[in-house]
Amino acid sequence: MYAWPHWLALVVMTPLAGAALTPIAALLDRRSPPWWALATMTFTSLAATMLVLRVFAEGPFSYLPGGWAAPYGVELRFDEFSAVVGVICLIGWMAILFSSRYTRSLPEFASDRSPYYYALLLLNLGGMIGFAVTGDLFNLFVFLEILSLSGYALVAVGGERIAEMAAFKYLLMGAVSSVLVLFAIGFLYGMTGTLNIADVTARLGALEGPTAPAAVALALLAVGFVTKAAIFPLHVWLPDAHAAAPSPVSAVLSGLVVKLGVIGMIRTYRIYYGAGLFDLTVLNHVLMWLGAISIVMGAFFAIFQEDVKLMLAYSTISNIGYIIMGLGLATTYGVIGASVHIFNHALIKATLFLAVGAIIYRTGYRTLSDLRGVGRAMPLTSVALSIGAISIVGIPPTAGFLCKWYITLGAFEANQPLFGFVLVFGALLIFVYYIRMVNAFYFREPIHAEVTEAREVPVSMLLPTLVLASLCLIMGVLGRIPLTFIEPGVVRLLAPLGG
Amino acid sequence: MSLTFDILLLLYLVAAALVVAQAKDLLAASIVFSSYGLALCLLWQYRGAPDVAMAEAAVGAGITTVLFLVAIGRTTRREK
Amino acid sequence: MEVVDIRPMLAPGVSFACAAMVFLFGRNTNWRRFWMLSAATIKMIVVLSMLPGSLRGVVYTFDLVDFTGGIGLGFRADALGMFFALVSSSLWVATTVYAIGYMRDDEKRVRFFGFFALCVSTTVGIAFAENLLTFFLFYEMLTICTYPLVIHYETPEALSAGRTYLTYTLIGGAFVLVGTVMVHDATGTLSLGHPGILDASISPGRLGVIFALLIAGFATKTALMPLHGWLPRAMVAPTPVSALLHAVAVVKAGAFGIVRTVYNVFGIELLDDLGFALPLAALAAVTIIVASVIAIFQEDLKRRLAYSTISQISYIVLAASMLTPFAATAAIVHFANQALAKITMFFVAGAIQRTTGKTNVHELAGIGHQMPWTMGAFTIAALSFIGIPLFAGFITKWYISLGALESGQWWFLLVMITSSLLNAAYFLPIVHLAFFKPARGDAVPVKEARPTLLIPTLVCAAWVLLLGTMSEVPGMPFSLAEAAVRFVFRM
Amino acid sequence: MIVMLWHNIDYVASVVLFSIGLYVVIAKENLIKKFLGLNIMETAVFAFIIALGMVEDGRPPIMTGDAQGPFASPLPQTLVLTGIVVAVSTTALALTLIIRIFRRFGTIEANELREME
Repeated sequence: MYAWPHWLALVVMTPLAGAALTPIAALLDRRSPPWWALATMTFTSLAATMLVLRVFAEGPFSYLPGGWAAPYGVELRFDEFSAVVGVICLIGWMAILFSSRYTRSLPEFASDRSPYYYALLLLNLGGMIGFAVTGDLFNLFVFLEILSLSGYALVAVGGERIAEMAAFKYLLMGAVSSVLVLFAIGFLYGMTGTLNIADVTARLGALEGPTAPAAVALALLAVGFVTKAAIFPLHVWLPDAHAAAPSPVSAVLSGLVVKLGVIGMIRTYRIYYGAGLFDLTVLNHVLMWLGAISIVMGAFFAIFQEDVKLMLAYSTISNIGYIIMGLGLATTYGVIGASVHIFNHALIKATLFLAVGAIIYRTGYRTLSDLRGVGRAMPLTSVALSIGAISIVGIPPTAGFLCKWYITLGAFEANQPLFGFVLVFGALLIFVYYIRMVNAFYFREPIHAEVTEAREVPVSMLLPTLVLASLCLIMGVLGRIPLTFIEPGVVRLLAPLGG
Repeated sequence: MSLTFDILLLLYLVAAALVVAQAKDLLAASIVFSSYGLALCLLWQYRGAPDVAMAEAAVGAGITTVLFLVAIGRTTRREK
Repeated sequence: MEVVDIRPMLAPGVSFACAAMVFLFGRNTNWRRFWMLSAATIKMIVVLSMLPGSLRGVVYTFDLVDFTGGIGLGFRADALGMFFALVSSSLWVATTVYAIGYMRDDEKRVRFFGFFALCVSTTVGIAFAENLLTFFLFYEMLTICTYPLVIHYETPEALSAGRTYLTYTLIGGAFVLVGTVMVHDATGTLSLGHPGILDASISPGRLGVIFALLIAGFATKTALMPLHGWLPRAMVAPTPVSALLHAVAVVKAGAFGIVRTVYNVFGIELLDDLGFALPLAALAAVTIIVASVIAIFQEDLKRRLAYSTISQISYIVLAASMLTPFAATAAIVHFANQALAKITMFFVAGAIQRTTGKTNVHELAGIGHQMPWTMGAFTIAALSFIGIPLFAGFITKWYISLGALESGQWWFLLVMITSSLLNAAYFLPIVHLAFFKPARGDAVPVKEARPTLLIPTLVCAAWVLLLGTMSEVPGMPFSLAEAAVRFVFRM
Repeated sequence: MIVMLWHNIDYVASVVLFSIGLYVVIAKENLIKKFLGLNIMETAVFAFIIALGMVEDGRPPIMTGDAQGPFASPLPQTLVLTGIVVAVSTTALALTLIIRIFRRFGTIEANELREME
C-alpha cells in the first residue's frame, strides 16, 4: 500500500496546479473557470477522503517528496488535526459551486476577472491544505503566505466600496503576523539547526544552555497565530474583511482561514509540549483569558450589529474564542472539544454565510430591518439559516452542541469553573443575537417589495447551502464520530503533560 | 572582512531605516529604502549567501522600489 | 419494570408535527382548528394510553440518540413524569378550546396558535425527559416558544415585558446548563431515572454549588421570590397565555425542575445529610406569605391572580423540600390542584374581560348575578385555594401539614394556616363583591360568556371538585403520585 | 553583557531594524509609509535568519566538484529567498490596494480614512 502517501502530495499539489492552469482554461472557454475549479476540487476531495480514511485506520503517517531523509528534505505529515483537509475540500467545493452564480451579481465584478477569482480561491484552498499537512516549518511558512496572500486579494475581489479598506487592514495585520511567525521560525532554526517539526521538538527537548530564545520564539508564534485566528484584541481586521468579502469567500475565510491560525497554535503546542522545555501554564492562562474575552466581546458586539454579515463575522470571533479557550484549558476534554469545534464551526459558519449570501443575492439588502419577513419569501434558505443558527448556539442535537459541551466539561476538569460560566453565558449571548435574526426574518412584516417578491435561489446556490445545513444536523447526531476520531491526536498532544 | 566594515554597514542600515521612518517625502523614503536594500545585499554577500544577496538586489531593492515609485506616482508624494 | 416504548417520545413528537402543520396551513381557519385540536387530543390520547401501564408500575423508556458517554437525548415516562404530563396535556385540551374562542378575531392567529401548540409539546417533553440534557433542551424551547405569545399584542409594554421574561428565563436557563455540566463532570451521567445520582463522595462545597445553580435556574421560571419579577409583568399577554404561564406549562416546568433536582438528581438521603433543603423551604415559605400579602393590594384582577400564583406554586417547592413522604405526595398532587384551580380563575378573568370588558376587582360588584355560572366556577377555585375540605386544595394542605408533623418542623403548620387566611383575604372579597353587592347602575340581565369560553371553565371547576372528593378512588392520578413517592423514597 | 552583544552584533542590528519597522507600521498614518515599515521588518527578519546560517569563514553552499567545507547552511537561505518573493508579492498587492483606495477616497492617511467610514 505504499501508493498511499502519494495522495498526500497530490492533495496539496492539485489545487495549486489547478490555480495556475485556471487562466489557461479561461482562454479556451470563457465560462469554464468555475467548472475547472470544481473539477480540481473534486479530485482533491477524492485524495483527501483517501487520506482521512487512512489516518482513521492506521494513525498518522508522513511522506517525503523527493526521497530526502527527514531533517533535510521536505516532509508532509498527515495526522488527526490534518483531517481538517476534508472540511476544507468540502467547503471549498461548495463555495466554488455557490460562486458560479453569485459572482454575476457583484457590482464591480467584470466577467474577465472570473479566472483570477477562481485561481485565487483554489490557491487559498491549496495553501490551507498545505498548511494543514506540512511537517516542517519551512513549508508551514510558505503555505501560510500562500493562503494569506490569496485571502487578502479575495476580500478585495468583490470590489465594493468598503472592501478595499477592509482588505488593506487585513493585509497589514496579516503581513505583520506572518513576519512574526517567520521570525519565530528563524529563532527555532537558530536553536536547533533544523526546520522539521519533529526534529525541532526533539532537539529543543535536548537543548542545553539558555531557554530564553525558545520562549521568545513561543511568544512570537503565539502572537502571530493568535492574530491570524482573530482573537481579541487582535481581531480588528476580521469583522470588516469578512463582512466586505463576497459571501462564498466569507464562508471560506470565516469557516476555514481563521481556523488555520488555530491549527498553527496546535502545531506550536505540539513542539513545545513535546520539547517539555518549560511550563506552559502562563501561556495557557493567557489564552484562556483571551478566549473568554473574545467570547464575550465578540458576542456582545454581534448583538448590536444591524448588518447580518457583520453579525456573523463577530460571531466568528466569539467562536474562535471557544476554540482558543479549549486549547488553553489543556485538558483532554477541553482540547477535544476545541479541536472538533474547528471542524464543526467551519461547517456551521459556511452554512450561515452561504444562506445569507443567497438572501443578499435575491434581495440586495443586508441589514436586519431591511430583510424583515424574508423567511417567508425564501423558506428553504431560511430553514438552512435557522439550522445554522441553532447549531452555532450549541443546541442539541446539532453540530455545535457536543464540542461546546466538551469545552465546558474541560473547564470544570481543569478546575476553572469560572470559565465554565463564561462559556455558558457566551452561548446565551450568541443565542440572543440569533434570536434577533430569526425574529426579524420570520415574525416581522416586510418593508421592501424586493423581500416579498424574492424567490428561492437557483439550484447551484441552494444545493450547497442545504447540504451544509443538513451536515450541521448530521454531525450533531453523529457527534461521537469526530470526537473519537480526534481523541488519539489530542492524547498524543497532551501526553508530555502527563495527563 | 573587517569588523569595522561590518559595524559601518550595520550602522548605515539602522540610519537608513530611521530616515525611511521619519522622512515626510515618500519619494525620498523609497529611494533611501532602495539603498538600504543594496546595503543589505552587500552584507549578505559577506555572510556567505550570495544567492540571497542577488535576489535581494533584484527583487528587494529593485522591484520593490519600482513598485513603491509607481504607487507614489499614482497617489501622493507627501506624507501628512 | 422498564419497557422500551416509543410513546414517551411520540407524545411530544406528534404535537410538534401538528404544530408545524398549524404554521403551514394556519391561514385557513378550519385547518388551523383541526390541527390545533389534533395536537391537543392526540397527545392526550398518547399520554392516556400509557396511564394503565403506569398505574401498574410500568416505566416506558425510549433512547433517541446517545451522542457519547452519557450525553444523549432520551425519554422516560415514570410516575412523576406521567403525572405532570397528564395534568398539562388534559388541561391543554381545555385551554385550546378556550383559546379558539378567545382569540377568534385576532390578526396574528397563525403565529399565536403555532407557538401555543409548540409550548405544550415541549411541556410534555419536559415531563418525559430521561436526562437533564433533554430536560434542559425542552426547558429552553419552552422559554422560546412562549416569548412570541407574551409579546403577542406587540405594544411597547408587551415588548418590554417580553424582554424581561426572556432575560430572567434565559439567564436562569444558563444557570441550569452550568449545573448540568457540573453534574456530568461529577458523576459522568445525567440520567433522571434514579432516586438521586449524586452521592456523598463529592465534596459538599461542589454539591452546594450544583444545588444552588440548579435551584436558582429553575426558580426563575417558578417565580420563587426574589426571582419573580417577570411574572406580574407578563400579564399583558392574552388570557390563554396567562393560563399557560401560570397553570399549564411555564411556572410548572420550573417547579417540576426543582422537584426533579430534589428527588432525582440529589435524592432524599443525600439532601437530608447535606441540609440544603431547609433554606429552600424557608425561601418558599417566605414567598408564600409575602406574595399573598402583595396580592391583597392588587386592584387588577389578573395581577392579583399573578401574585397568587407566585404564592401557590411555592407550595410545591415547600413540600418538595420537606423531604418526607407525605410532603412529597403533597408536592406532586399540587401540580394538579394548583393547575386546575388557577386555570379556572384565569378562564373566568378572561371571560369577564371578553364579555363585559371589566378588569378591575372593584368593577366586579354584582357580576355574580350577571354571569352566575362563571362566577360559580370562580368560587369553587377560590375555596379550593383557601383549603376548604372537599375541594382539591385541601388535599395539598392536609398532606403538607402531615409532612410538617412528620419532619417535626412545626413552623410549616404556621405557614399553612397563615397562608390560608391570606388566601381567604384576597379571594373572598371578590366572591363577596360578585354575589352580595348590587351592580352599579342599572340591573344587568344574565349574559354568560360564549360557550367556547364557558364550557372549559366549568369542566375545570368540576375537576377541582372531583379531585377534592374522589382522589382516593383507584385509577385516579392520585395513585400515580403515590407510586412516584414510593420510587423516590425507595419504599 | 557588552561582549555578548558585540559577538552577536548581527542579531542586535536585526532586532533594532525590526523594532524600527514595527514602529513605522504602528505609528505612521500614511499607508505607503506603513508598507515601507513592513518591508524593513521583513528584511530585518531575513538578516536575522541569514546571520543564523553564517558559519565562521564559511563558503557559499554551492556544490562544485572540489568544494570543501565549512559551508554556510543552505536551509535558511532558501527560507529567505522564499521570504523575499513573498514580501514583494505582499507589497505589490498592498500597493495596488492603496492606489485603488486613493482613487476612491482621495487620501491614503489612515486617520482620515477612518473618519470617512
